Amino acid sequence: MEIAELSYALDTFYFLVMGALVMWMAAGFTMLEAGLVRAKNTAEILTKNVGLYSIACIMYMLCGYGIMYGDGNGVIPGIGLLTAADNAASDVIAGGDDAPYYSSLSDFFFQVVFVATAMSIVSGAVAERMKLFSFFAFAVILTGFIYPIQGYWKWGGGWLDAAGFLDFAGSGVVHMCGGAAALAGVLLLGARKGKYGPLGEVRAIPGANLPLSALGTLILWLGWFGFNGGSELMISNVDEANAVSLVIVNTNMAAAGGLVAALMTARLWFGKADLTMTLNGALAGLVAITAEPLTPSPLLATIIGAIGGIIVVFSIVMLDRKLKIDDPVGAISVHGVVGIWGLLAVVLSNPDASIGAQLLGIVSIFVWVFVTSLAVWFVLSKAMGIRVSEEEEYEGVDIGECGVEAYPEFVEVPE
Amino acid sequence: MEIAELSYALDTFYFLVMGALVMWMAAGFTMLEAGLVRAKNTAEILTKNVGLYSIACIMYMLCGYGIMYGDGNGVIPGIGLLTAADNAASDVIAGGDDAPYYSSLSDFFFQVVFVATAMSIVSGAVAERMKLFSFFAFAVILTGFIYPIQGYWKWGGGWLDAAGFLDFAGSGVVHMCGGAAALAGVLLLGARKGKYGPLGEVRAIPGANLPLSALGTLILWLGWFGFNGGSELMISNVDEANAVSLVIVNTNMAAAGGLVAALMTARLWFGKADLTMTLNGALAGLVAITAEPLTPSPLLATIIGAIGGIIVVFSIVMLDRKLKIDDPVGAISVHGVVGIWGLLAVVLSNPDASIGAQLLGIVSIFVWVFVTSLAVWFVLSKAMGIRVSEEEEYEGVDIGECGVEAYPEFVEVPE
Amino acid sequence: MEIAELSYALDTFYFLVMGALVMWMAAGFTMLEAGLVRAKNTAEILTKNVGLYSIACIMYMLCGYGIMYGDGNGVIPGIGLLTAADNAASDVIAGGDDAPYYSSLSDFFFQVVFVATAMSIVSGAVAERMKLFSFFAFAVILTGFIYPIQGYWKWGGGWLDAAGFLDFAGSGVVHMCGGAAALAGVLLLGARKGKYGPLGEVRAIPGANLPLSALGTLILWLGWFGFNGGSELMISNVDEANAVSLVIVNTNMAAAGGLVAALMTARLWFGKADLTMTLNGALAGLVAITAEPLTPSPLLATIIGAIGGIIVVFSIVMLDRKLKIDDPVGAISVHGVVGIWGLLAVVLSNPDASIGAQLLGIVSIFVWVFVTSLAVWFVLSKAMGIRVSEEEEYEGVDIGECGVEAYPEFVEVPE
Amino acid sequence: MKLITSVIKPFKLEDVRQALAEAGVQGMTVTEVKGFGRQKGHTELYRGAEYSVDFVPKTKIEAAVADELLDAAVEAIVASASTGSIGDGKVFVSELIQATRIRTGETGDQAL
Amino acid sequence: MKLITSVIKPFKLEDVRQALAEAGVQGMTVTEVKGFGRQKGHTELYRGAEYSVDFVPKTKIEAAVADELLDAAVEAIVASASTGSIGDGKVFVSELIQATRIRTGETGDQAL
Amino acid sequence: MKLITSVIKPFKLEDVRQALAEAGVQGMTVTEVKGFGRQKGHTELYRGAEYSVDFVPKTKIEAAVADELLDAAVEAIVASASTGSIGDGKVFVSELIQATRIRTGETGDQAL
Ligand SMILES: Nc1ncnc2c1ncn2[C@@H]1O[C@H](COP(=O)(O)OP(=O)(O)O)[C@@H](O)[C@H]1O
Ligand SMILES: Nc1ncnc2c1ncn2[C@@H]1O[C@H](COP(=O)(O)OP(=O)(O)O)[C@@H](O)[C@H]1O
Ligand SMILES: Nc1ncnc2c1ncn2[C@@H]1O[C@H](COP(=O)(O)OP(=O)(O)O)[C@@H](O)[C@H]1O
Repeated sequence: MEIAELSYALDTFYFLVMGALVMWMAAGFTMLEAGLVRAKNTAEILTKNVGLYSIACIMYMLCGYGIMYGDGNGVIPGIGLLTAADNAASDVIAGGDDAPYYSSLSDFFFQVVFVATAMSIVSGAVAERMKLFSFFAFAVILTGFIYPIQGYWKWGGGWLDAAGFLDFAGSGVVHMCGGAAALAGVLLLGARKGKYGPLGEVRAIPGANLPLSALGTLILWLGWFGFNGGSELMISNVDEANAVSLVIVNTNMAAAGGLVAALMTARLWFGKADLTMTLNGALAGLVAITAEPLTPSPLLATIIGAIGGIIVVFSIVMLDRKLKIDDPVGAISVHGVVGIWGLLAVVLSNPDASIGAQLLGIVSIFVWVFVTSLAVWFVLSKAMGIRVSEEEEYEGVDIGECGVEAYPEFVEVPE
Repeated sequence: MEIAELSYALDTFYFLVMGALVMWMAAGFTMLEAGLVRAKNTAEILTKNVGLYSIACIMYMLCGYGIMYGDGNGVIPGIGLLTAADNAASDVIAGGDDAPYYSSLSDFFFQVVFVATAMSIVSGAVAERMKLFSFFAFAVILTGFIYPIQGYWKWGGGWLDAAGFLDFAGSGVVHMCGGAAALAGVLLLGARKGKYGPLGEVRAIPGANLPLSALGTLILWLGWFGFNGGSELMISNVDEANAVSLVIVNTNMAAAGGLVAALMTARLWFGKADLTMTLNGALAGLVAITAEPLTPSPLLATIIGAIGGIIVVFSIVMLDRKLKIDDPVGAISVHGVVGIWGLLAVVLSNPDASIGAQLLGIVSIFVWVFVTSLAVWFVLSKAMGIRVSEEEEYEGVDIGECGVEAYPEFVEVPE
Repeated sequence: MEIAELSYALDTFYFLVMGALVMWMAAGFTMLEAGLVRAKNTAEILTKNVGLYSIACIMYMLCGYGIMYGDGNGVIPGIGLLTAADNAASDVIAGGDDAPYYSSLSDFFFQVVFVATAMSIVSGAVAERMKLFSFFAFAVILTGFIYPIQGYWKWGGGWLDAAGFLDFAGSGVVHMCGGAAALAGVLLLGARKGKYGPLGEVRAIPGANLPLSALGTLILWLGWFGFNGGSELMISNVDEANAVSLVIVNTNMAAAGGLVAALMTARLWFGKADLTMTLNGALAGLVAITAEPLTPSPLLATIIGAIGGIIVVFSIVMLDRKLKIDDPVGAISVHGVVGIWGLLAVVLSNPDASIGAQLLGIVSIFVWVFVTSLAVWFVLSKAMGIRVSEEEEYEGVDIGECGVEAYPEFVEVPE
Repeated sequence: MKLITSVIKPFKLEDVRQALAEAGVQGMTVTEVKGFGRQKGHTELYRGAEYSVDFVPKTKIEAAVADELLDAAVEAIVASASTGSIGDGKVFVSELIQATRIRTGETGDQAL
Repeated sequence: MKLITSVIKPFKLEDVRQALAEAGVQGMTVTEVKGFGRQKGHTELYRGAEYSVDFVPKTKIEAAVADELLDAAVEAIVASASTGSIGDGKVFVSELIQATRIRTGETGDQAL
Repeated sequence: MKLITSVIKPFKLEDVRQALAEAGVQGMTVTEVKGFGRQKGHTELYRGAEYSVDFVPKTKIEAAVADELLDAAVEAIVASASTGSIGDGKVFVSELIQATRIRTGETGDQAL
């Protein structure tokens, strides 16, 4: 038996396990969002989440993966359908610098769950008022084209990568991307009915089932070990094994830091330990460390996460109170705003990073995703409408879109 | 250090991780079913699910594993208790064609979670009206004898295997087996009170907590990566690592295909995107690909899953409307009917498969499991009764069987 | 490529995967406890659980890990902050008896989730009446000092280890430790209002959401494969791979045994199959096997777990009826009382164990943790108070401490 | 006009509703309530502690009817809600001074 | 004193409450109820089977008022609860013999 | 016969029920309601936005009693439900024309 084969098997297995953890994040987003909407809109948000994951998988197989990792010229990518072909054992054994060291299908698996993550971010922000099938139509475009193209620019070896932009596991490529697409949608869609009063008063619309949101957060936390831990792409020697360990430790510490910081911020500001802010704080810590989980010490990782946790509380309140941007789950703040912080924080510990390249990456990804998303949402709003009727919004989109209630025996009267 | 030892360790570890994922499916079935029954029957379905998993583990240790993988003559199996003995390091290092390449206890762990899966299928179909301890009595027989015997015929190297019947990870041995046992139970048990009106009207009995069902589905989806991915049984070289990757990619794609197909079918047929059908569609995709996840391309896998997703919607409605078979969670359709589709679909991509051998397998397993199950259910119904009293059914089996309510503060009056 | 490097990578990966499973136990405790409290106290218990996990991570990084595995003199430990430094590849390749064989950061990751487990045990016992920030203050002390010091005595190579005390994965160091700290808290805190009537009547206070508790139990069951399976600390050769497999099989069997035994005990004693006791039975089985999952046969493991399952039912009822110790989730019985049983049961299968050394360990850990915890709780009760006001307790701590309700649409009036 | 308030067993709601409709009553308002009376709640064990549910779930039906419909309506309720076992419930009648249909402003018997 | 019992569409509660306050009514008690009347429930498909929700969610408001406030209060309810579409609900009035404020023991109009 | 309708603080239900039983009232029907009155709801912050709960959870008790029991019953409620703080609730009394026990068909005071 060849040691190169065994090493190939170990790296492939590592990829598959990490990918399975990232897939599990789909359940995390589903639960997080299901807990933060009202009971009457819960079945629909569940349908959206399981539906978008499936659409992402299919579109990425059909063309997204080909675009992101195919042959392009640096700006314009290639395209192609995923096949069952994989590396030959002889190429692996032959060795050399370019020898494949893990199954390319395991790579597809790891990548496909990332695109689903980006799309999951959108569903929470537009919850409780968007038409189900308009949302799905957008999912087709984002996961098949918008995401893979900017993904190609960075991770496919395109021009952003060449420009020195650093983004280890996707604070920008995945999270800010999702946040930008969500922002475009929310701007066109408007706030939920009753969210802002006639005199500009801000009204709270509490989520119906917070244990689900706590569960979702813990699922995401676990899944993130795969998200960041797998992005090291190799584990089969001492240095790589150490690197993966440090990445996972730092990921965990940043989440802890973000959670505690958000909890304290809410406690000091509002007088109470707002659970939903606390949960958002953990996610903010995770987003913040995602751009660079390998070079900070565990202590610095905790601090980077904690700053993310503070930012997210302020961002959520500012978006809500000042900008009147209605984001029921805080997705734009958690993934968009804190994603930017994460990309900037790379310079704190990675000597290869430059603030200029980071800003270049932030601006290019944001502009690309925001502008194309706005265009797609706009076309959809003209073609099929993106918002449900006022009456359907009052009755709840569950009955209107899905014909079922999420909790038929627990609540009788729409709020 | 010997490379053979390291390879043994990697394959064992792979088995244990995949087994842990399959064990997690127990939580998936539990949540899926808990969400699809009424509030008043929820504590009991939880008790059933955790109880059956435990019973399956104990029975399989006591005799099931010995029957399934012991010394038999091809039709009549052997028997034996599981011990702590495992392979000697010297045998592994010695090598050769028959040298063990992973821990046999890790194999037991992987196998035991399969038998629990088969039994989990039954609990959903008989929900809301069966006596708890009659159900447990049936679990003892199915997991200790009925399942292992047909398992022996195929995976233990018995006559069905010799006849060329192909079933990679158990569309037949596990899923159709569970579906057949469930069908037998439901036929003897009859429908829930109020399910069918005096003039044959079909009435809906909505599930009480759909977020749990969505969570359950995503848990099953994740667990299935272990179910199918582990059934390759080896990962320690390039070809095997590639194979496991393809199996996992195809499993994921089939689920996505099944979900989207069921969603669209429900939308077109009923006018609404019925969430519960959508979830069943994902499971149908998973069941469909389980008989052969290794030879199809990802695109074909998506299509096989999608056909499963369409079948399941029609099957659920037909069973309900035409045959008046009352299956609260759709288990018979998902696992039984789609299991058959999966077994037939093997011939689409695997040149070694023949339609004759597949039909032989389908018929033998179905007849064996259905007839023996019917006999056991019948004996139980005479000996201790299998159905709760009418009054207990109206009040809910939670109070009657478990003495606790699942949601004492959310609902006050049984619907 | 060096085989020693690959082996290092495999053991590190194994550690990380097992650690991720243990981290997942945080979600298990969160769901278990969230289901067993009343609706009005659910948001707070969620906040407690996610908060304590984060605090445990931060404190263990700052000083706990340094105390537990630093340089001490056997009784008094050392101290130190965790850094990003890890083993050099050259040391690994050089080999020899003391050569590192896995990443020390992966070890930190595995250890840190253990301390969080110990602290999670406390939160359930003091639920529904303790002040949130007093609880967090206690968490700082327990996870930063009390736990690591006794952990050092055993696992850090201190005097308890030298005395021959055996505790494979922490029936004592983790579970009994948590149980003792919880007991101290509950004694100072007193029972929930209304739990015991003026004439000493015992009143039931049913949990609000049992599906969450069942889910939590299954999460813990899965996570325990990492808890015990990872405590073997190595998998990279045949004997170690076999050992890990046996540990995982035994862990699973003990849980199954505990569940069935508790189910039957409740059924025979109370006449009904009390779901919450059944769930506690599974956890009791897991705690019982944790002190020694490697030397028993699977059958003996089942029996050890089953005895744990019987003990836990009696212990819960006795604590409640006789001692009037109000523990809403049964944590003291599951982790404390059954933890002692697990430590004693080591002598059943491990020839190296002596009843004297086991008793020495039990008494020392209990006394250390109980006395220091009592002191800390006492200081906290004087400094900031540990119990909420009567009115806040009636209204629910969710509004009082967190300012949000867990289920605003499901329940309107506090029970 | 009279207001009939009746408390019945929840599973009889459908029967009573139909009986009232046949008797000519066109509308009614239903509330889920807890009843205390001769029929006692049940006792369960939860984790070994007693757990008695003192109240019994009941359903309250309120129907405003014209005077001439009163007797038929009360009889319809009694007949359809009766199971002969304890806890079947009550029918109370009180005087209504005035009734208005919000949609149209109609008053009196036309409003019902 | 009179007791006004009105059944309205749930989303009108806020409007009615404000209108009553403006008319001088200082307190009221609100219950979530199910209504049966001319307005029918809706039908959905669940797993392919029909699923009809026969009742319509309604909100019941009870307010005790002094005699001289009665007409203004009823008018306030009718005006604020009306949408002109079927199912807007009813206002019923009955006589109150006595009212007591528990806190102080005051009775009659002062108790309201 | 009289119908006593009282609105009280939820945590006083047990006390009131016992007091009524001691006063000789044998049955009652209880509903969870929302109250609006002098006692105001509370304000919380949810994700930084204000979240005011305007209504106060209350419990409504309805008990039909024979005329001679009326005063004792009202006093029992007032005594047992009072905490002296705002929001303690009200007791309303109205005339009942008729009462029927569904199980037996008995009417009048025997039906209670
Ligand atoms: N005096 C009363 N006033 C109001 N409601 C009553 C009264 N007595 C009984 N009820 C209601 O009627 C229900 C049935 O009464 P109960 O005494 O249990 O049996 P029965 O109707 O057979 O006499 C009770 O649960 C309660 O809701
Ligand atoms: N006779 C009645 N007695 C008591 N409540 C009634 C009566 N008729 C109608 N209601 C209540 O009023 C609501 C509205 O009545 P409905 O007939 O649907 O429309 P509308 O108010 O426009 O006439 C019903 O849902 C029911 O709650
Ligand atoms: N006029 C009224 N009609 C009906 N219910 C009333 C009325 N006034 C008050 N209530 C009920 O009584 C409860 C207590 O009244 P409130 O004014 O808050 O305090 P108090 O009882 O101390 O005067 C209210 O929440 C409401 O449910």
